[in-house]
Amino acid sequence: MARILLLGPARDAAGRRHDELPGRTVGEVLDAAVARYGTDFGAIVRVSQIWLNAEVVGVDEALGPHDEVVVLPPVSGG
Amino acid sequence: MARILLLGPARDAAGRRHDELPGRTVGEVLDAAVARYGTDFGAIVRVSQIWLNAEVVGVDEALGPHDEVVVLPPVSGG
Amino acid sequence: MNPPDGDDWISVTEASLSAQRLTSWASRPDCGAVVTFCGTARNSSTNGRLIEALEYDTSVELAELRLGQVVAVARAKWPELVAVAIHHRVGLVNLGEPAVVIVVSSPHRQAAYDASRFCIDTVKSFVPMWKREVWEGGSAWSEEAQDLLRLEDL
Amino acid sequence: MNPPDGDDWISVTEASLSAQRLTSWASRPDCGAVVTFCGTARNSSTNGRLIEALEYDTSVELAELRLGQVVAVARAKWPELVAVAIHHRVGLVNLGEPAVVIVVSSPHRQAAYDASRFCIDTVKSFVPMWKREVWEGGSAWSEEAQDLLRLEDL
Repeated sequence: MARILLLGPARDAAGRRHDELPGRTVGEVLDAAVARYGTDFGAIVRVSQIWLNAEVVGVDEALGPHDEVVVLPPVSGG
Repeated sequence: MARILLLGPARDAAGRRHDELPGRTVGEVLDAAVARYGTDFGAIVRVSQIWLNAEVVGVDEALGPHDEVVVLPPVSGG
Repeated sequence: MNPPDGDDWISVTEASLSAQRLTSWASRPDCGAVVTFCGTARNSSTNGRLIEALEYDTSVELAELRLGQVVAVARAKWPELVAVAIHHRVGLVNLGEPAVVIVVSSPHRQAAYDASRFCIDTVKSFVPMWKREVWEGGSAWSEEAQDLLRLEDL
Repeated sequence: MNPPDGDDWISVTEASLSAQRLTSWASRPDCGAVVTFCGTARNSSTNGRLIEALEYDTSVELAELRLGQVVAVARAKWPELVAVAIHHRVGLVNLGEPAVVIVVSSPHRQAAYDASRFCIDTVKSFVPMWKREVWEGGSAWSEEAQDLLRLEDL
């Protein structure tokens, strides 16, 4: 199981901010998230940046036991 | 007699801020000022802007009874 | 919240921001210029509704990490900068209140102005932060969203 | 000194300046940006001496007249400006204290930054104001002097 952190619009679409999901790579965790939260969430993931902890990563990145996948939609702060 | 207002370095060189001097034009008043305050003051007048009240004028400008000639050296504020 | 030991002051907080406190902190005898930017909650929106407040969402840890990177890049671009502070609120911000305050001091004003603009532009495109517009009876995420830049894009 | 009825606030004064008061005054619900510039008395000089204070000389009446013209030209160049304040001290200013404070607010930040820079650049070249550097045992006019611009040059 891997931890996932959902920010801004991704949090809204998922109905939660944190979760634990199965997957050995970033892509597998995201696929599990879309299966759990639905297609609106999937649309946000497609335009989002994905971080592993505090680093931008691709979907093939393998996960360690303490890693957190972060879903960051386009930003609107400041 | 016309009033004269001396600002910044012009005030220092003249040793005063206000004075009354003879002259029917701006140029005549400035000539009287240089005669009274000396050549250091004259050097400052040559690089200064001259206003009549709050307007930039040339030396030929005639003076009315309530006019004030202002000597404004290059500025260094802010 | 106390000032840091160094010349960078980063904070992401639910508390009200004090531009005055940051401006005083950044004013030093070797600085001729202190530029303070307040990004304040504004009563117009991207969808035409009458906004009553703004609400900001982020991960405080990730946002502070990236704000620190913004300051580091600004210092590399403008080495004469003296003090740099970026404080950003999270949670509800009432209209007219600052949501972000950026203060930059330097010996001469050109670097302070340029770095201040760089910091706010970069906060808006590089720092994970989302703005929700709140009106009577509803709310929605701002439609002004930009793609999140990478460090190498700055 | 009380705020004016309108959205321009000009002052040339011997009293300490409050950037905080001007920033609060300029923060309005229709403004997303408030840019505050403090030009502070700095401990280096044009002649290498250890500066202890700065002293500003002007005609208050003429300086306020021209500051008003600076604001009018800024408003013509950036019509979206909301509040604009320029306060300048005369007399002795201690190191680290602001000698000039400029606050500009507008719906979007570009106009506020651009107008703020225009105002301080123009204060330094268009407004009658002279700076004397004061050190232990002496003083001299700043050597940074510029020719005074005319209104039609702005």
